Amino acid sequence: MEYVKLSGFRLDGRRPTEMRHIHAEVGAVANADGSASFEMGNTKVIAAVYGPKEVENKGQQIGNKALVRCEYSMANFSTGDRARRPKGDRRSTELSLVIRQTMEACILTHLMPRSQIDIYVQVLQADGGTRSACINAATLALADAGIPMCDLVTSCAAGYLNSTPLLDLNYLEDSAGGPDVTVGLLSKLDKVTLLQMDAKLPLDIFENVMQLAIEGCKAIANLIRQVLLENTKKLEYLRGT
Amino acid sequence: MVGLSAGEKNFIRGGIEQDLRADGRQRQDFRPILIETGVIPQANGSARVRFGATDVIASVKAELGKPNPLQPGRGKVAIYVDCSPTAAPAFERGGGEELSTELSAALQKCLLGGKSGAGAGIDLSSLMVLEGKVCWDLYIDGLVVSSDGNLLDALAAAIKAALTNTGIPKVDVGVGASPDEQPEVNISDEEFLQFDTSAVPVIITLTKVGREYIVDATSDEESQMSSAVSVSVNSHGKVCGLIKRGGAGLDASVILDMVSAARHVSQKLIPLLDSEIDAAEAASLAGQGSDVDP
Amino acid sequence: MASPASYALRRHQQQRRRPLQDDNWVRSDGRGFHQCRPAFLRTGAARAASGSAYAEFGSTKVIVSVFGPRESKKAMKYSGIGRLNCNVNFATFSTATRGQESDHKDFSSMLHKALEGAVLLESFPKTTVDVFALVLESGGSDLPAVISCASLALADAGIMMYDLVASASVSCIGNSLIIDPAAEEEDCQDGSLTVAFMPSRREITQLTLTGEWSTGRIHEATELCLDACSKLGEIMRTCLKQAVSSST
Amino acid sequence: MAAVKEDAGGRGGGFEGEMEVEAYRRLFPLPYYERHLLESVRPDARPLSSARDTSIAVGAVSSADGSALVKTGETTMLAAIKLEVMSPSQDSPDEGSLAIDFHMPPICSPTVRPGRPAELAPVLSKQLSDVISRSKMIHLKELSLVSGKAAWMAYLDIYCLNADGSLFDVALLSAVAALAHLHIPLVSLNDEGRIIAVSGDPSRKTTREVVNKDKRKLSLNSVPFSLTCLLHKDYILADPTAEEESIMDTPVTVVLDSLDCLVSLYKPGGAALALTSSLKECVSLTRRRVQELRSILDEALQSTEMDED
Amino acid sequence: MEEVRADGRNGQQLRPLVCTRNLLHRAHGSAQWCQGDTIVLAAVYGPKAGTKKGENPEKASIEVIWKPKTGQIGKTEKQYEMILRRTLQSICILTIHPNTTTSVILQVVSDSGALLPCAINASCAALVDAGIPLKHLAVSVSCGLTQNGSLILDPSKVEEQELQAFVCMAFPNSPVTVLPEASSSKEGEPMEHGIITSTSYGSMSVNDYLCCIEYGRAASAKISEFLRRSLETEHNP
Repeated sequence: MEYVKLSGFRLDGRRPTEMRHIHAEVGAVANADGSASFEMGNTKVIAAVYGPKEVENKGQQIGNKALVRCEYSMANFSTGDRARRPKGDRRSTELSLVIRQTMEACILTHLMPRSQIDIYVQVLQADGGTRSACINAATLALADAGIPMCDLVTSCAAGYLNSTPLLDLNYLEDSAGGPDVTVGLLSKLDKVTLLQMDAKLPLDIFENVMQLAIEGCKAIANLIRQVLLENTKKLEYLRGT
Repeated sequence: MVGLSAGEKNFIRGGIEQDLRADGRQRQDFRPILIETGVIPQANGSARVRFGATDVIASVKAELGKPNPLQPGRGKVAIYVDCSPTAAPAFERGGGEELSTELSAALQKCLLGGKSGAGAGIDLSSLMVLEGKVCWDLYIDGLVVSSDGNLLDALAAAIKAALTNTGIPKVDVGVGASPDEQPEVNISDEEFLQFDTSAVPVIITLTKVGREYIVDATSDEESQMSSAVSVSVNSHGKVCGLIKRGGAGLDASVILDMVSAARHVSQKLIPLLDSEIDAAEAASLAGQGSDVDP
Repeated sequence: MASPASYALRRHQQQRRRPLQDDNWVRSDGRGFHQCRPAFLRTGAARAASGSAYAEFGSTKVIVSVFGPRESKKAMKYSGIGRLNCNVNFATFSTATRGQESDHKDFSSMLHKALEGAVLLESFPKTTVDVFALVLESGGSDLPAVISCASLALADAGIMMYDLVASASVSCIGNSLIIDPAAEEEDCQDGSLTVAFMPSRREITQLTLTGEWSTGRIHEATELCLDACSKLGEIMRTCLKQAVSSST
Repeated sequence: MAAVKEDAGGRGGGFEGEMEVEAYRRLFPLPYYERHLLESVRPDARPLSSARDTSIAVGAVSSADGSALVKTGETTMLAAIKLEVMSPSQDSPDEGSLAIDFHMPPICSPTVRPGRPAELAPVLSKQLSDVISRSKMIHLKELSLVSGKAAWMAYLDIYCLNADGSLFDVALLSAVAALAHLHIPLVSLNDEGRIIAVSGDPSRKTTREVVNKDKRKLSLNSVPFSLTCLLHKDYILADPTAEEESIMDTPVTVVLDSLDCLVSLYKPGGAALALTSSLKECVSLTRRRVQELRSILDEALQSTEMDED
Repeated sequence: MEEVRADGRNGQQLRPLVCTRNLLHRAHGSAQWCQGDTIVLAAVYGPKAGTKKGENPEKASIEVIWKPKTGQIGKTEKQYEMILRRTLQSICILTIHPNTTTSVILQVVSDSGALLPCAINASCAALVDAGIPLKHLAVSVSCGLTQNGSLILDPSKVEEQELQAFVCMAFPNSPVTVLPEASSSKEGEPMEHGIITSTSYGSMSVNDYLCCIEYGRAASAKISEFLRRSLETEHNP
C-alpha cells in the first residue's frame, strides 16, 4: 500500500513531518486533584491524577519516596469495532507500566515520602499514538495537580514507511506493520526517558526517525507549556490578583 | 468517598430542610446541564453530558445482526455502563464493576420497557431490516468520566442525546435469495436514518435526605441519603420504569408521592433537555461545517 | 474436555401472546389473576450455615444460606457498621434452556437493596454477613422468592432485623394485572412491578417497575403486591414459629 | 447421646474435666474424638462402622429430564440431567456424550466464597466422571438418536447443597439416582435435520416418525456405589462427617459396582498408612454399604414409578 | 504370565530410571525424574513465612503447583495437585517449621505414561534436595491390569490406553534402620507395606487389586533402593 503519495502527502493529507491537530485542555475531570484531556487528531484521551495522598495498601508504602501507580483503560467505544474489553489484559497492563515508569522518571518522588500518587488514563478514542497521547495527558494532569516534576515529559511517535520517516502515525499507518519509534523526552533537560521500537531498522535511519520523534516531542512540549501558562493566567485572573 | 465532618453533614441536611442547598439550588432544581453531541466520531452517535461536576459519555454503535428467533420482527439493544477510574480511584482494577452492572441494569429496565417490549423508549421494530433474518443491534455504551452524584439521570440524558445524534445507515436487502440463506445486504455510506427519540424517557432520581427529597443530588448529598427512588418518565407523563435504590424502607404513600413529584419535575426537564440536545446538534453540525471550510 | 456444540429441544409450544382484548383468559395453572401460587417454606435447609431456608412457590425453588457475622475480607476497609454481602446463583438446570441462567447478574444487588433496609447493620460492626442464594428451579417470580427466602434465612441465623421482608411481583399483560407470575407469563408481560415489603412496619424496602404505567395503575399494582406480601409475611412468621416450637 | 458426652467429657479430671463438653470439643478435638473411639462410638452415637441414614428423592427438579436429591446425614446433593442434541463426533458416529460437572456453590459450606471456587470441586468433578465412565455403567450408544446425525448430549450437574463430609459418596449416589430416573423425551427429526420434541399426548397424531420409541430409559448395568472410610490409628470410621474429616485426615474411598468389582480405590495421602488388612476391612464395609444403598435406591425408584403410574 | 511387552520389557520390569538433582539454581531444591520417556521436573521453594488463610498455622503447609506441558490447568491437573499435596504432607514432618509454606512446583517435561508416580518421585527427591525434614521418602509406581488378565508394572502411555484397570500407588521407602524390627511393624505387616497413596480406575476384582499392590510393593523396594543410591552419590560429589 502506498502510504506516502508521489505528491509527498500522506493518506490523511499531512506532510511526512507534520503532526496531527493537537488540542489539549486542563481540568477535564472535576473531582480529580489534577486532570487533562489530550487530542491528537482522532485520538482522544483523558487523564486524572489523585494525590499525593496516604498510601492505601500499607504493604506498598515506600519509606523514602512516593508510590506512583497508573491504570490505563480503554472505553468500549474507543475503537472502530465495538468490543467489550476485559480489564487488565496484557496490552493495558503493559501500557500502564510504560506510562508509570515514564512519569515516575520526572516526578520528584523523594519530596513526597510515604505517599501515593494515582494516575488514571482513559482512552476515549484510539486512532494510533495512544501511548504518546496518554503520556502527554498524564503530564498535563500531573502539572494541574501541582505535583513537583523535574521537567515536563512529552511523548511523540514516528515511523518509517515507503522509505520516508513519518511523524505521528495514525491507526492506518500504525497497522501497516512498519517500525514505530515512541520517544518520551524531558524537553528542557533534553533527555530521553522513554524509547520503544518494535521492528528492524538500519541504525542510520533509526537515528533520523528518532530525531524526528524528538522534534515532535519538543513541539508538543511547547504546546503543553502554553496550555499550562494560559491555565495559570486564567486561575490568577479568577483569584483576582 | 469524601469524608464529611459532622458540621458539613449538618450544613447539608439543614440546607435541604430550608430549601436552600449548599450550592444555592432549591430542592427540585437541577444543576446546569451541558450537552455536547458527536464527541466520538467513530460511533454512530454519541454525546457527552455534564450535570455540574458529573460528566458522562454515551455512544451508540449499530451493527447488523440476526434477530432473536422468538422476536423475529425486532432489533436488539444492549446497554453497558463502564465506570472509568478517572472518576474515582475506587473504580480502579474492576472496582467499579458492581456499580457498572447496577447502572446498566437500571438503564435497561428504564429504557427498554417490559419483556414484551411494550413501553420501550426505543422502538425496536424500527431496527428490523428483514424479518427473522437481519436486524440492527444497537450497542449503547456509557462511560462515567467524572462522578459527582446522580449518575443514572446523567447517563439516561446522555443516552437520549446520543440516540438523537445517531444516524443509522440505510440498508438495501438483496432480493432473490432463497429463504434459508442469509440475504446479502448493502449498507449505504450516504443515507442515514434518523432516530425518533421523542419516546425516550428521562430518569429523575429523588434522593431522600431527612424528611425531604431532592433531585440531582451531588455525591456529598448522596452520602446523607436514607433512600432514593429513580423514576423514568416519558413525554406523555407515563412512568416507564421505577427503581428504589437501596436504603431504608419507605411507606407506599411516600413512594407514590415521589412518583408524582418526579412527573412534575419531568415536565420541566424534558423540554429543557430537548432544547439543549437540539442546540448541541446544531452546534456539532456547525462545527463540522467549519472544519470543511478553510 | 471440549464439549461439542449442542442445542436444546424446544419443549412446549412457545406460548405466544394471548388475545389481549379478551380479559377473561385463564392462567396456565388455572389460578385466578389475583391468586398466588402455594408457598412452601422451611428453615434450616443447610446445616453448615448459620441460618438457612428453603422456599418453594409453585415450581420456583430456591435455597438460601446465611453465614456470619464473620470476619470481613482483608481488602475491606474498616467499617463502623456491618456489611451485608449478597450473592445469587442459578443452577445450570434451573432454566428451561441450559445456559440462560446468566442473565440475572443484577439479582445480587437487587437482593442486597431489598434486605439492607431491614437488617440492623449496626448490630454487627466490622463484620460481614453473607447471604448466598441458589435458585434450583426458575419457575417465574424468582427475585421475590429469593428475597422472601433470604429474609427467612436471616431470621433463622438470628441476625437482627426490624422486620421480615416479604416480596411479591405483579405482571401487567394487556389490561390485566396478574400476581405472582409464572415463567411463561413473565415472558410475555408488558410490564412488571416487584415490591419487597416489611409487613409489620408497612414499609417498602425495594420497588422496581418496568414497562409503561400510568399512576393509577401503579397504585393498583402496588396495593395488590402489598396485600400479597402481608399474607406471605404471615406464612413466614408461622414457619419461624413452627421451627422454634419443634426444636424445643 | 447426651449421656455419652457427659461421660466422655467428665472423666478427664483436672483442667479438662471442668470444661463444658462443647468447649472441650472445640479446643481439643482430637482427644475428644479419641475418647469416643475408645468406647467404640462416635459423637453422633453411631458405631464406627455404620454410615448415616440415607434418603433419596428422585424427580426433585421438574425442569430437568432426570434428577435426584440425596441426603446422607446432613450432606445434601442435588443432581439433575438436562438433555441436549448434538451431532456426534466422526470417530464415534453412534455414541452420545455425558458431561459431568460437580458444583460447590457458596451456600454449601462456610469455607466457599463466591468468586473463588472451592478447591475440591474440580477434583471431585474429575473423580466422578472417571468413576462413572470407567465403571461402564452407561452405554453411550444408548444416547444415540440418528447414527452420524444426532445424539444426546447429557449434561449431568451435581450441586452440593450442604457439605458435611463424604461428599464423593453422596455425589456419586445422586448422580446414579439421577441417571436411573432419566426420562428421555420422545423426539423426531424435522425437515431441516433438527431434532424436535414430540408431545407425549397419544391422541394427537404425529406425522413424523418417532426416532427413539424404545429408548426412553437408560439400561444401567453394574451400578457403582461408594463408601469413604477414615483411617485413624487402628480405627476405621465409615462415612465420616465434615468434622471428622477435618480432625482425622486419612480418607479411603472404595467404589464397588453391583457385580462386586472394584471400580476405584482412592486414598490420596494422609497421615496414616493403609495396610492390606485395613484395606480389606474398608472393602468389606463397602460391600455392606452397597447392599444398603441398592435397596434404598430401588425403593426410591419404585415408589416414584408407582406415583407416576 | 510372562509375556514380552511392546517395548521389550516383561511384566515386572520398570523402564530405566534417571534422577538428577539440583538442576535449578534459584530454587531451594530441585530434581528431575525420568522414567523411560516420562520426565517430570520438580522445584521446591521454601519454607517461606506464613500460611494461607484457612490453613492450620501450627503446622507447616505445603502447596503444590502443577504445570502441564501445554495448555491450561484443568480438572486433571487440579486432581494431581491435590493428590500430590496430600501425599507430600504425609511424608513431611510438619511440626518442625510451623506457620510456613513450602511450595513444590512440578513441570511436566514429557508424558509417556505413569505421570503421577513420576511426579511423586520427582517431588520427593526435590524435597530431599531442599533439605525439608521428612519422616521417610515416598516411592511411587503404577501397575496395570491388561485385557487378558495379566499384570504389568509401569505401563507406558500406549499400554495405559489398552488397560482394563490401572492402579497408581505410593509407599514409604524400605527403611535402613537400627531400631528393632518390631517397632515399625503392625500386625505382622512392616510399615513400608502401608500405602501412602493409591488411586485406581477401571473395574477389576478386589484380588486383582491386592495383586497389583503386591507387585507395586516389590517394585517400590527397587525404586527406593535406586533413589537412596542416587541421593547418596550426589551428596558427596
